Amino acid sequence: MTEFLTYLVNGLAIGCGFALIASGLVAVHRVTGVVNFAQGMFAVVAGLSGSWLLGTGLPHGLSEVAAVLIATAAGLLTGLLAIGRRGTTPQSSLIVTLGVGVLAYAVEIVIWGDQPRSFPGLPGSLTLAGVGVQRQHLLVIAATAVTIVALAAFFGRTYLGKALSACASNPYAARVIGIDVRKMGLVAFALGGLLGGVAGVLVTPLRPISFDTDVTLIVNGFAAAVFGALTRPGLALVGALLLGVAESLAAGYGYGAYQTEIALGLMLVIMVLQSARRPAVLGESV
Amino acid sequence: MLTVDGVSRSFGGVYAVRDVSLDIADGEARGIIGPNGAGKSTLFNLITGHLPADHGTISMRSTPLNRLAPHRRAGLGMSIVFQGARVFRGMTVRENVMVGAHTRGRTGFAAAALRLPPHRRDEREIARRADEALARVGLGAWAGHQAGLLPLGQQRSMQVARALCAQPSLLLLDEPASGLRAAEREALAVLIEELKADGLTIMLIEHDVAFVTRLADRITVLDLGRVIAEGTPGEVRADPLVVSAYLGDAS
Amino acid sequence: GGSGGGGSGGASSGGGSDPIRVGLIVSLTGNYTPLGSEDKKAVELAVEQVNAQGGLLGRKVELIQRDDKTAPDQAIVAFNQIKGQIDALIGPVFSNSALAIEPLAEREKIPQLSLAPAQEQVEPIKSYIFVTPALSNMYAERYLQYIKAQKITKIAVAHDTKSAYSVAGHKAMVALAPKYGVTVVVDEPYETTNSDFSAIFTHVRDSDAEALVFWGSGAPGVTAGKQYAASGLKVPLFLTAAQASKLWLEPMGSAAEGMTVQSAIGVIGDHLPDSKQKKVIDQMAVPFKQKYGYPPPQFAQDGYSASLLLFEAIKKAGSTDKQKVRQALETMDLWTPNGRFRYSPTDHSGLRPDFISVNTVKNGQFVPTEWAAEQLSKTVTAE
Amino acid sequence: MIEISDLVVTYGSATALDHVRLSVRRGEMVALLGPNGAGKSTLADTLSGIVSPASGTVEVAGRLAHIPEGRQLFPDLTVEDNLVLGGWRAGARDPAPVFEILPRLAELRRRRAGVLSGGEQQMVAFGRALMSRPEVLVVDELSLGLAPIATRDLAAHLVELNRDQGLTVLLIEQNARLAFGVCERAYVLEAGRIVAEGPCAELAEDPRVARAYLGGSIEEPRR
Amino acid sequence: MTRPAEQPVTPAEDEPGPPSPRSPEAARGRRARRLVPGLAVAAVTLALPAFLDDSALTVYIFLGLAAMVTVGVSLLMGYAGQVSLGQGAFYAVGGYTAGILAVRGGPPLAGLLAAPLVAAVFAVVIGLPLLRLRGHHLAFATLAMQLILLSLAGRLSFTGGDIGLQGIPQLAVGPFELSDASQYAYLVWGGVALVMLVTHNVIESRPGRALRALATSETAAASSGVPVGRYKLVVFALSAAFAGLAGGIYAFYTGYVAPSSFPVLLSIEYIVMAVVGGLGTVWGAVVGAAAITLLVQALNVVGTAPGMPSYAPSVLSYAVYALVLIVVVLFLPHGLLPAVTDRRRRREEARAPAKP
Ligand SMILES: Nc1ncnc2c1ncn2[C@@H]1O[C@H](COP(=O)(O)OP(=O)(O)OP(=O)(O)O)[C@@H](O)[C@H]1O
Ligand SMILES: Nc1ncnc2c1ncn2[C@@H]1O[C@H](COP(=O)(O)OP(=O)(O)OP(=O)(O)O)[C@@H](O)[C@H]1O
Ligand SMILES: [Mg+2]
Ligand SMILES: [Mg+2]
Repeated sequence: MTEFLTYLVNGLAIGCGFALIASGLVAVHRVTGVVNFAQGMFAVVAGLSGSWLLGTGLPHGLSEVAAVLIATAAGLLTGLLAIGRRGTTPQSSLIVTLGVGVLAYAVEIVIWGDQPRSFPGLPGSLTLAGVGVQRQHLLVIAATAVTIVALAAFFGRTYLGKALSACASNPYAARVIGIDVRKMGLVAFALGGLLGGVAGVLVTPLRPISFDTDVTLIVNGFAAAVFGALTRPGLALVGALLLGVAESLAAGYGYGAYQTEIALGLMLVIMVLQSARRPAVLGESV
Repeated sequence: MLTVDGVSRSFGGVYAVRDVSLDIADGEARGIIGPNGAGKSTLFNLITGHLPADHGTISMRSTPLNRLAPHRRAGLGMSIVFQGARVFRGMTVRENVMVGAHTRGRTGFAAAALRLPPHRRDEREIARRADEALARVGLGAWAGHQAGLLPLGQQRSMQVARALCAQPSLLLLDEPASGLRAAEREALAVLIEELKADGLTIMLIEHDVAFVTRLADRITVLDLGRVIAEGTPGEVRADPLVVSAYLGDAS
Repeated sequence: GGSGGGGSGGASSGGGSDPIRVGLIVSLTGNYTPLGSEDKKAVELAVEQVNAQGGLLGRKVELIQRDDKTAPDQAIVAFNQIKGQIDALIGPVFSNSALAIEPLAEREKIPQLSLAPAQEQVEPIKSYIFVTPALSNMYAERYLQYIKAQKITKIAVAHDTKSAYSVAGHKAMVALAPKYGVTVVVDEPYETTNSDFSAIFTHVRDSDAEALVFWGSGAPGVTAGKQYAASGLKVPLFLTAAQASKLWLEPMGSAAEGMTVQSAIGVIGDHLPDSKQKKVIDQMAVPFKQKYGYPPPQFAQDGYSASLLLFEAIKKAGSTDKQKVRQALETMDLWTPNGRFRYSPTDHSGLRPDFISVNTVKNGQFVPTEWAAEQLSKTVTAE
Repeated sequence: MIEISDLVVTYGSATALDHVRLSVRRGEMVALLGPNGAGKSTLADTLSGIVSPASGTVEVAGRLAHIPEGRQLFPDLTVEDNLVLGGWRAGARDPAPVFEILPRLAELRRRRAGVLSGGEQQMVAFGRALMSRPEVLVVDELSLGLAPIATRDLAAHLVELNRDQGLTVLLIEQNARLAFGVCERAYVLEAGRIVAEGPCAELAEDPRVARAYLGGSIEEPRR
Repeated sequence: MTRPAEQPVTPAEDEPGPPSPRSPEAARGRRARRLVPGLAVAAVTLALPAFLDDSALTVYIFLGLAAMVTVGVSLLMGYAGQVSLGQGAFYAVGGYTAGILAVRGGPPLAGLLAAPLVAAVFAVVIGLPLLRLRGHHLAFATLAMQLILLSLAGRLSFTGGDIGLQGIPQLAVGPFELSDASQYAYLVWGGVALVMLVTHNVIESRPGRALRALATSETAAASSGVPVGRYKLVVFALSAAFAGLAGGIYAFYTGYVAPSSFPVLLSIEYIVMAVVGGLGTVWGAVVGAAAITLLVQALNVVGTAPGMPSYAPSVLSYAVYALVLIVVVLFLPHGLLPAVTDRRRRREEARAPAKP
């Protein structure tokens, strides 16, 4: 039983890491309709700049906040490129974000070099009900819970959140009622940068980050976000936890070599089963 | 031609279509009217197979349709003009209409990839049919145009051509005249009369009462998913239930 | 300096004859960038040094570089681009790339000093292909020697199923264990992308293993190391040479203290007695550190060793004739930062496990264990 | 309230509006007729600033709301959210007044707009435009997909708003009978040009207009 | 519904007719005008291998292989509207099929023929469940499929595991062995021509129209009688076959396949190529593949040139590649090829006399 709980808790922590990346993808997609492939980059930028700032002697806390701000700025810049030009379709914007991700490689290498970096997070571990948990894992879980709840509430309950959602739902109509779609898109990208930054500073202590770590981050984040149809933070969290727990249990019960297959396969099966319940005609509006 | 027997469909507990039965005779033109949200389009979706019914059966010429996918129903000679413009963007008007003739072609991927003679013959035939259908709805001059950029009215006419191109035996029209100017409505009415004369069975949803009255042999009135009246246009227009729910008292 | 005038751009025409052209194909983009870029620095350093001494055979050495983008097909493109110009090849560092161009190098008869550790390159022997890093099976064997010396008989082994280095190391370790009286009681595979090792630690805790040998490179090394430290597991963690660099030390921070890590001999040059070995290590480490601000990591030493081997072979051959260089390599006996290479017609990897150190981390430094210090000083002073 | 002079709008190489001049005074209700593709919707889009003119000027005094062609709701949002967002410009967030006018929408408030029937969507679009408490309302096809009773209802609301609150209306409508019934003046747009204008009563007299837009022949037996 | 009998308010000349009518004759004329440059390009393509040295030939071959896969991506995405982020998986299946058969002593030609077939069958098998998914879900599913496949290939012994499959023999037809790069170049570009021809024929036909139709509205297409599910499956398989063929040739040419030969990033690169060249045009896929491949090679050469700073190779290739990509996508949103041909068409239209 403790064994199972150990795997479960660790799986949840890992899943929460995925969920943080996914939350940024959801924020950007829900507002702009763009799948932001630069999302992993925001986390990388935060991770690298966090470790660099700590290296310059800035204290913990301050460094992380600054790193998140830098990632937010990166998000804004990405947005300017991806949706700044009128008439750019979401599909073109997607390719632009891919481009921005690669461009960031160059910038990161010049500033921080090509070697992986990390920094210490919350040290030590706790024992809860016989289960040993790293403090940093608990921090990640807590931060994720707060982030997802806040994001879901923001989009679902607040006026600004609804206006933001409207932009992707029907950009033409959004302009008709006077919403500045482009400005809202930039807000979304900045938010995406912020969320990516949070993910970056939380995950870097757990796994070293180098300029090209964004690929790994985005694959899992994308999987989770797609689970929530790229628009629903809560479902994205569910997808992320599913992935994390499946991986962790697979490793725990002797299938460590087939983690990818098991976790992704499970995800696929659920998605296919879900899709069978939804006729095409409902996806196309009257 | 078409028998709908006790069909129901609900969305999250709210019935859109509730225990509806219809019998459409060969060559009949049946009007379907009813207030907004009465379930008319949903009924069409059930007939064409885009939505599965919760209960009830639908059959066409005594072939049960319940388990048939939409494209199979099209193969049986059923064509629909949807409410709203469902054009194939990025294709020309002629190509849009040629898709309508899909069931009339035979050649598949292999023949197409190799450009075999039967495929060429097929293509010529389909193109001819499409041009004919376009001419019939008065869009002949627009054949080479991008369908997605057409104004709304022309898009609707193009859909009628697309449906005709399949040479259906049952034609479902969901508000074909909406968005058309009086003159174009008249032309459409004439066209539908011609089709009727050719023996086509037609189901017509339309809010232009004069239009339906002129074209339909019988009219079925839906409200809140149920059939509330059925009869000749004259009977229906006089039905007090219909007047209060649909036409309004001033009518 | 050419005072001859005429404004020709080529100032490098030292002895009037053509420069010796050495090809260098490493990963400068893609996954193996951190390795490839270090190799590149080291090879450039070696070339600089040899040119400063007047070059080879009176000719300057010139590098022709290409990036294989950590992809086998790009390695082939790169090789075909430069194969007509080069006298010999150093690289690639990515095993799959190395295996992809190996048949081409063989066909073109270009001596190749590979920087990738895959055993398949030298089993079976190919005439023109030589390997410079120690192969994983040597690391495996060395660890078993150490384990035996520590009187450990039961071990747990974890390995990354996606890394050729760790798959081969794991395989060798399992195969050689009986020879050293060691039983593998826990055998745990994991994937490179794995970021949670608690399952492995739980399994080890539940077993009677006396040590956990962890095969893996890159991120998993750090992640597992940190989680091990947090897990409170008492069984010692043995890491392999892929962790023997600042890439692992820095992110680990104080968590690394006391952990056991293998390394090539060059990494712990400071702890060696005065010897040829120490001299050749310093010959590289001192200028490298001066230039880049940190001691050369393992990969850099591979590149530097490969360069020394190649230069020596050309010197011995007296020309850049490819056949002669190949023969010179096959009779090579040379001290390099990776240890003493003795290639032979039946051995194209040339190193022995004796040149591998087993260290513990002390104050953020790799320090040879007592056992290793003793062994190594025997090795380096014996000849 | 609306002053358009010499307006030219182009899509690539095609000219959609060609030197159009049109004006609507405060409190007036004006109809805009024209065949499909004449450029009516383009004109409406230009008024709400979605399409920018190639030349000419467009002036709108006061807050404008636009019921665009094809409803253009936010399909993923609920009816209520659609309405509430209609008040974005005005900062109005309470949909109660709209529910009062259109009680059907109150029943549908929690449903996703994308699954509504065509006519229901049209009502939401109407309600959404009212949410911004507009001074000028541009309606692109009021009766599209509406049942007769609903059409009459909305038209009555429009007249009422005009009368009670002085709402200025530019009504684009294919059902010219309806348009002539509620508006005092009308413009006829064809192929991007204004080809006729004047009081509705006068235009209805013009046999060509009557034939094309009033469909005098519809009820008559053909041939 | 403008009927001929009907009298417009204004004279007939002003009726908003189509701006530029395109009769079938005009279309035929356009096709002829397109054919000439097409043939010229084909001639140059086929003549090139005779003039290229080994180093250029290698690039030329890989370019052709990329083009072959990209045409499939363009067919799948640009015409049928189905996004695949896993096209590299089919490339891998083709490569491994050819490689495994050849290494086990099968006749190489059989391996080459089996490559596209097995890839297509594989596509059908996984397509049956996966193609129920739409849009981003499908994109993710294909990506996951490739990750799973590569993970398995790296583990199983008959695929050579992570080390890969070495020593794949040269392609041979009877006694005639392809040992020379130029022969491979002909083979590859012959394959490209075949793939382009098939694609071109398919899209301009009944099934092709059906595909383009279902890309915008599956319901409307189904109502027209298009078997949406089956057609999606067929086009998925067809594009997989293209990739499989490319993979098969790859295996013989390089003599080596490993999981890292088919990284996931490669699948994304194919999409980039298709988009940069111009989605929805057959030639665009080839232009995109050429543009990206040549750009990457040029950057590699420049970045590693002597005298460049040590971070140049990575920084330069990342930065310039990204900037070119961003600029092209932002300023030529329809891709390189349409940017050129549209301009030509616009010029032609401008020269043509105004509408009668
Ligand atoms: N997918 C769905 N989910 C929930 N409710 C739905 C869905 N589809 C339709 N409805 C509801 O079912 C009812 C019937 O809709 P339908 O489209 O059939 O109406 P209709 O008679 O065609 O109306 P109209 O004349 O306005 O087009 C409506 O109230 C609509 O909101
Ligand atoms: N985005 C666009 N790109 C190119 N042409 C366009 C575009 N939108 C509209 N058009 C063209 O501009 C002309 C005017 O279109 P518009 O939609 O304004 O007509 P309309 O009068 O509203 O027609 P309807 O009564 O059918 O709604 C048409 O010829 C149409 O094809
Ligand atoms: Mg309807
Ligand atoms: Mg319009």
